Amino acid sequence: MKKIEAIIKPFKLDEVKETLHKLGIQGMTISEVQGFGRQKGHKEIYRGAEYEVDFLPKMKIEIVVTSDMVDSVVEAIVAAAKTGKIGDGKIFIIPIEEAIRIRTGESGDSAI
Amino acid sequence: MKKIEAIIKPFKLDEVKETLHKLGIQGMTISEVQGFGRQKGHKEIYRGAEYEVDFLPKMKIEIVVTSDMVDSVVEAIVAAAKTGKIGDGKIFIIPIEEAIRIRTGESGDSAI
Amino acid sequence: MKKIEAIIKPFKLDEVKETLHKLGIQGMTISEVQGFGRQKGHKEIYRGAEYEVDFLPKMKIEIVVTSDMVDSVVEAIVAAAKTGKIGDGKIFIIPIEEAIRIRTGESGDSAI
Amino acid sequence: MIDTGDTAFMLLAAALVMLMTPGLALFYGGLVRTKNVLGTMMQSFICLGIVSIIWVFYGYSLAFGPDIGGIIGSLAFFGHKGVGMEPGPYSDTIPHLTFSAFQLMFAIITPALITGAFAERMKFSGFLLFTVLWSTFVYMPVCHWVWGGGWLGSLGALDFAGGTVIHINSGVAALAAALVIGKRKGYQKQPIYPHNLTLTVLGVALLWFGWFGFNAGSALSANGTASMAFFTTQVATGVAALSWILMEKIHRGKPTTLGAASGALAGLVAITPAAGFVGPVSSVIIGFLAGMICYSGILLKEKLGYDDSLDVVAIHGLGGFWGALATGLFATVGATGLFSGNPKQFVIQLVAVVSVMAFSFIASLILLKLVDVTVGLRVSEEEEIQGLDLTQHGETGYSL
Amino acid sequence: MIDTGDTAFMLLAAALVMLMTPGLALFYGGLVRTKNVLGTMMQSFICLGIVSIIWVFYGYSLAFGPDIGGIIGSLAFFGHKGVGMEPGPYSDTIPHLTFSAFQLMFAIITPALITGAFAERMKFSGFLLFTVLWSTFVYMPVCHWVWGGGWLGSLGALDFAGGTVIHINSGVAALAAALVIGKRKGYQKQPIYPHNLTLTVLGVALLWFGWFGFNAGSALSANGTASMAFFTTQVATGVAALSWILMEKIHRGKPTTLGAASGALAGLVAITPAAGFVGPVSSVIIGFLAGMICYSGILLKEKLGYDDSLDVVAIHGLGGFWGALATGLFATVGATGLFSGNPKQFVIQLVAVVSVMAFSFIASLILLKLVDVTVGLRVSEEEEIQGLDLTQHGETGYSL
Amino acid sequence: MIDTGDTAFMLLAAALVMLMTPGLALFYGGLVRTKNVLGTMMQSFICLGIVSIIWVFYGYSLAFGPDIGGIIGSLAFFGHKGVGMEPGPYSDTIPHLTFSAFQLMFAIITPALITGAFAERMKFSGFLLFTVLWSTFVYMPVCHWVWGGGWLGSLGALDFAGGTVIHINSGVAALAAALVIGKRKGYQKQPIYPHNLTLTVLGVALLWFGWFGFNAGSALSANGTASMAFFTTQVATGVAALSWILMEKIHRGKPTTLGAASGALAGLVAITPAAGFVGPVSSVIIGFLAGMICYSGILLKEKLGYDDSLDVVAIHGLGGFWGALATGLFATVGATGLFSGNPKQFVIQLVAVVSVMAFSFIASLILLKLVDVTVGLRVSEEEEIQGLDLTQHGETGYSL
Ligand SMILES: Nc1ncnc2c1ncn2[C@@H]1O[C@H](COP(=O)(O)OP(=O)(O)O)[C@@H](O)[C@H]1O
Ligand SMILES: Nc1ncnc2c1ncn2[C@@H]1O[C@H](COP(=O)(O)OP(=O)(O)O)[C@@H](O)[C@H]1O
Ligand SMILES: Nc1ncnc2c1ncn2[C@@H]1O[C@H](COP(=O)(O)OP(=O)(O)O)[C@@H](O)[C@H]1O
Repeated sequence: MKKIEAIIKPFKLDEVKETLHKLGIQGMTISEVQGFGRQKGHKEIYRGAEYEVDFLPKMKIEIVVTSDMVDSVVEAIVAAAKTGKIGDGKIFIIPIEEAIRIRTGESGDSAI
Repeated sequence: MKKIEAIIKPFKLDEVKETLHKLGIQGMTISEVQGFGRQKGHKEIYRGAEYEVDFLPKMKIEIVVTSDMVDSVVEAIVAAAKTGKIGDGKIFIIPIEEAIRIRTGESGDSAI
Repeated sequence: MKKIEAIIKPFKLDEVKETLHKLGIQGMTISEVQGFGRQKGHKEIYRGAEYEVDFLPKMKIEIVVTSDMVDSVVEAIVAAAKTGKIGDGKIFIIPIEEAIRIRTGESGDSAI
Repeated sequence: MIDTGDTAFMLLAAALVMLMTPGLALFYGGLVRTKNVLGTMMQSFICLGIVSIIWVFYGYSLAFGPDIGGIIGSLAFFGHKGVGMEPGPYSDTIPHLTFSAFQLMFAIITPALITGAFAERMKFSGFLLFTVLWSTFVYMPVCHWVWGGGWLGSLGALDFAGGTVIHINSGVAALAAALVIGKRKGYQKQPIYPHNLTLTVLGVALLWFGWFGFNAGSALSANGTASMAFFTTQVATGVAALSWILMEKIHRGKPTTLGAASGALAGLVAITPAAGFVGPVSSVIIGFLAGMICYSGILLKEKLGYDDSLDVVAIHGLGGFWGALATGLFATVGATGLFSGNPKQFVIQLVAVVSVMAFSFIASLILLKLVDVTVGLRVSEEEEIQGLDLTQHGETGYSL
Repeated sequence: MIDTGDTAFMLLAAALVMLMTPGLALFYGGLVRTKNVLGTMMQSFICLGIVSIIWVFYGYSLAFGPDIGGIIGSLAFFGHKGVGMEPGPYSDTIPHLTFSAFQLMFAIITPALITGAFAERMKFSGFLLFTVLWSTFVYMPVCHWVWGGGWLGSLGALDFAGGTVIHINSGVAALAAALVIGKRKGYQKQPIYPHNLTLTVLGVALLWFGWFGFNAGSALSANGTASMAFFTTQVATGVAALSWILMEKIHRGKPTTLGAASGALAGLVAITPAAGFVGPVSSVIIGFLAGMICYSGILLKEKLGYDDSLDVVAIHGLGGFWGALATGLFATVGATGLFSGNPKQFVIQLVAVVSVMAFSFIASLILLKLVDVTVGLRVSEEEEIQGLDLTQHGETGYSL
Repeated sequence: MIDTGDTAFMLLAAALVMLMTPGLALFYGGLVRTKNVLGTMMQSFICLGIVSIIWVFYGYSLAFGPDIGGIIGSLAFFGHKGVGMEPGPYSDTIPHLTFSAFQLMFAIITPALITGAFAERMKFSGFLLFTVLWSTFVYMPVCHWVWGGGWLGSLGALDFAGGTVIHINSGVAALAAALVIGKRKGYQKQPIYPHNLTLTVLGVALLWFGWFGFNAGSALSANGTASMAFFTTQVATGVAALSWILMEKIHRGKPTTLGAASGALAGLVAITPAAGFVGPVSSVIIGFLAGMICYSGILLKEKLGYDDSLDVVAIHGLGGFWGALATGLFATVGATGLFSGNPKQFVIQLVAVVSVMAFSFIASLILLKLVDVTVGLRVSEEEEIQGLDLTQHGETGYSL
């Protein structure tokens, strides 16, 4: 099992979710994060002063899948989340040693 | 060392925390996430229209423990977070290569 | 590649960010979390009653780096985030099997 | 003859009192958890609709129609027949409709006050039915007794702007409601926090502002009495905010913002029956004790263990009780109280207060039980966990 | 001679109407997504500046200056020359300046209402230009026609407080704007939620409160007519809130808080032209139907597929339309309508409504096109994704 | 004899001015960081309590009691003895108590204004003590000098509604406070953002609304002067909002919502001393320059490097300064200024302004030092990091 962590642009979330649904992905967990990277932030103005705000709102998607699904999930995310402009985000693959479904207590591939 | 990531129903947080305290767990980190899974979302109504909201608020608990503690922590979380209804959540076990305590700089098992 | 996850005190974020910039770190992802640990929470008062609030606001920084960078990044974070008082937080090192840049599809060290 | 000054005053006073109900919605809305903010605000807000329609048809007539045996008004004013642009029986200088509009606003906020007691667990349908019944069978009669020519008014009970009719009445109904509906899941086990105190401060500000219409407007004329009521309202409220945070400082070590807001509300409640009958220095004393008494009332609740979610009993019930008695003690303007050598007034105040408490408590209990066995009072446990906003209204307060 | 009662009434009424524009800013601000909250509030708020400056110089004069051929006022009052502390042509009991101040507040809120139609995608510069043009070339003439001595007033059209001048006028302009500017990115594909309904409830509360100044103040005197207008406003509004949530209950199974707020607004709009001309029971009917009609209007929009973001057309356009006709049906106070045997009034109402709709729609279309080809109406797609707050104003609403 | 129109007007004006203090609490509360929102709102809110109690006992008497040597009022009105339901020395048409209530609201908001200067770092206990002292030893005397029969009033200084007494006075005290308490941790190193601009816009809306009571009410009668003051207030405020965002557009490329709100406030401040003395066109000029001057004042602060957290000096100090001088330039209604050939008035204005500035600055410095060495002014560094809400009040603003 692997965990796929994708950092994407927030407005791409719906598209990514849909693509993953089509792939048969049944579960995922999402959270709001702030990203720093090559993409520049923006300026905010406050009573005559100007501030650089260097973080950008991003969405983090976490999906645990069986190892054989990894490639297709990554491809699907790339396809859906890509705008081609800087700041599209990253995908990281992390090993998972075990997964447990709380409701049933079952573990292993059938738990995800 | 392992990191235990548990996605649970928010109103179960207090119970889980208590159980873990009893186990002697000294630290953990919590964040609000949104889950998609088998559990259905809800409907929201907005001026005559109805929208499916497919995400659900969940709590993510992250606990780094020594390898020998993993089983008992997982059991404790399952026991406390279980309602038996769909959507109770998942637990994932992730390998941790090193842990450092910022305050002292110490590392390894004693840092957690 | 490794992921460095650091849990720090929120008001130290700016200093940590700056130190990492100096190290040449180009990207990172930040999120708001709540920490439980040795550091005590605070009391809140609500109409004559007093409640222990045991969680504390913390910042979680996630940085994926090539393996050779890990030590210097950890040192830099420790240096910048340390106040010497309880609750300064932790750093965890997690193995990353692959990284992909969504914009270009490239993977491996060059993707981060 | 219609006086433009009085009419201007009363129309604007009515507008100010109207604003109190949304003010209350904000005050209460800020105090509940995020998942219940809209459901809570809705319970106050929709009273603006429910009570208005009742009022046009039979409400005003029951409360202020020609008296029947000191108990209730007749239906002579059904549909506001005969209530028009000319002065009516309650004032010679303002249109009858202006008086009705002003009183309507009082009738709206009273059931809205009760909602604080059953916040975070009441079914919306049950709430609607309860409000219709309570308005009809509790508010209208009590209002008639005191102000509409009924027996308590005849007895000489003093209630300048509604300490008995509005605050004791709603406070006692709130106690009945808290007892019948039972505690919130997790009450006294997990902390249940206010989710947005900026709303609560804003709410109390609108209440304070509107209360000038409530109290000064109760003079029905832009005269010296109105000025006195205005002044004592401001002073008692400010002082009660201070005395509440003083109690907090002593008891818990820190003065809170919610304490200042709650104290202000306690002061507003306590000065209500007294406003036009007492002088500035008496209002300081009334306000000071109001903060202390209502704060203690909340501590008492914690001990007794019933779950009056937003402390309607301690603030409106106890505060109104103190205010009604204080009127019997301190009255010097246009009436005299115990301290000016008129102990009879104090006894009359006691009789009025106790009668209304007994009636309101029993009648409310009956109505609550009735609602419980018909449409039901309380949401299911699962709905309570999910919150009123989603389960009762299909909405969420914020998507920030 | 100046009457202090009337002057007090009108000054405070003007203050209340002023508060409606920030009230609208909050109402609209709560309904958009977080990224657009400030941009949306700003569009209402800044009307307080734009229209005030226009008004001082030529706006008041165009609307209320000496009539030229029933079409427009002359520039005799340019810079408020001759508009002073003495009574003017529109009332004998209040200073001319008070009348102007009161009317200014109406002129401010009307263009602000339109902004709901193009919310979340309009360029700030384009908005500014459009507002200057629309105020000058649409609002001022229509206002003159009805209230300033123009042809519609002479015809006998009844518009107590601005159903035609303000609501139909802005509603029709909103339709033009929604059509010209086009749909928001993602409209009807992704759900677009309100980000903070507590702001929206607060907003409607301030609107309701201010509307007492709007409607009762339109009597220009603290008299019986003002009292009637006040009373019918309260009743119609409350009833419309109820009828809207009844529709929701039937149609979607749940009554919503936004529905109660929207229904209240629909009621306020519909009673506006009728307020001082109808009695309490008629106001119940007007309000009840207002809730149903405006709710249906929103369903219609969904079908027709244009993107009137915050439903200005359904609420102000349709609501104003219904109110103007209802005035022709139900009028009994100081005028008679169809149901009191005066069918002519109904016909006049129709003529007035249709004329203003036609003029406002065509003129608005032309002005929108003009702005589009000059400074531009719509932000770029990227700016729309990022939101108005950052791209137009360099700000964010919240950093909680 | 009491006039109901005037009394209605003044009571409602007093209610409106009362609402300004919570309005200010919201305005300031939105501008600070989340962790300080309640502490900041509390500092304004509790002034409603502190100053009310001072006022009842000795405050009113010091400010408006029988004059002693042009410097201060006697204690003849201690406990509001003799201040009752009949007209008093300041007006023949309203009850003396109404005048006192109206003036009380001014006395409340003035120290609240200062809190913006030391926001986010002041100890609550220190704040309380400072407010009691400052009210007593700075506000009451200055108020007496100008309005209570003191030497500046006798000199002929014009201050229609408090440009000198309230705005210059608080602005200068704010400067002293910013200097004595020092900069916030991180000031000019890290950006310090407003946490919730919707509160700030709401706050300025309530301020604007309440300011009609403030300025028009200062006529003490619902007459032509009140109408003029109302009208010029609206116009100057709207225009100043525009001129501020124009400055922003030129200087930073984007007009901001906070800029519009700040500009409006600057306009309100600047027109305050002039409101009833100048005509509509003059108010355009006063407002336009107010926006520019106050905006520049903020830039100046950035340069000079003191940390007046919420710009009380630039907006109230400078804005009040400009308004007081502008009164000496533009006065034409009931008084004449430089531009109407009366240079003496301008000189008198200068004398008044400079005297109050000097007195207020020095007295405030002394009081601040006194508080610093007794209960302390500033929270510890750790408390500052954690925020005022938790450390001073044991609360958090939001749990969304
Ligand atoms: N080394 C990293 N570790 C963790 N997150 C990263 C890293 N680099 C980038 N990110 C995340 O990816 C987002 C996009 O990166 P950025 O460099 O702006 O553009 P791109 O992915 O197109 O190269 C960042 O905002 C940040 O959230
Ligand atoms: N494959 C997955 N990867 C990451 N998170 C998941 C995955 N599957 C489920 N989750 C998380 O677990 C939650 C519960 O899952 P769900 O399928 O609804 O019920 P259950 O755990 O009872 O089978 C989801 O809301 C989501 O947050
Ligand atoms: N075992 C753990 N797993 C995950 N997070 C932890 C763990 N222990 C501590 N933390 C995080 O680190 C923070 C600081 O820990 P704490 O014990 O308070 O102080 P210190 O790091 O100085 O020993 C906690 O608030 C929590 O967020």
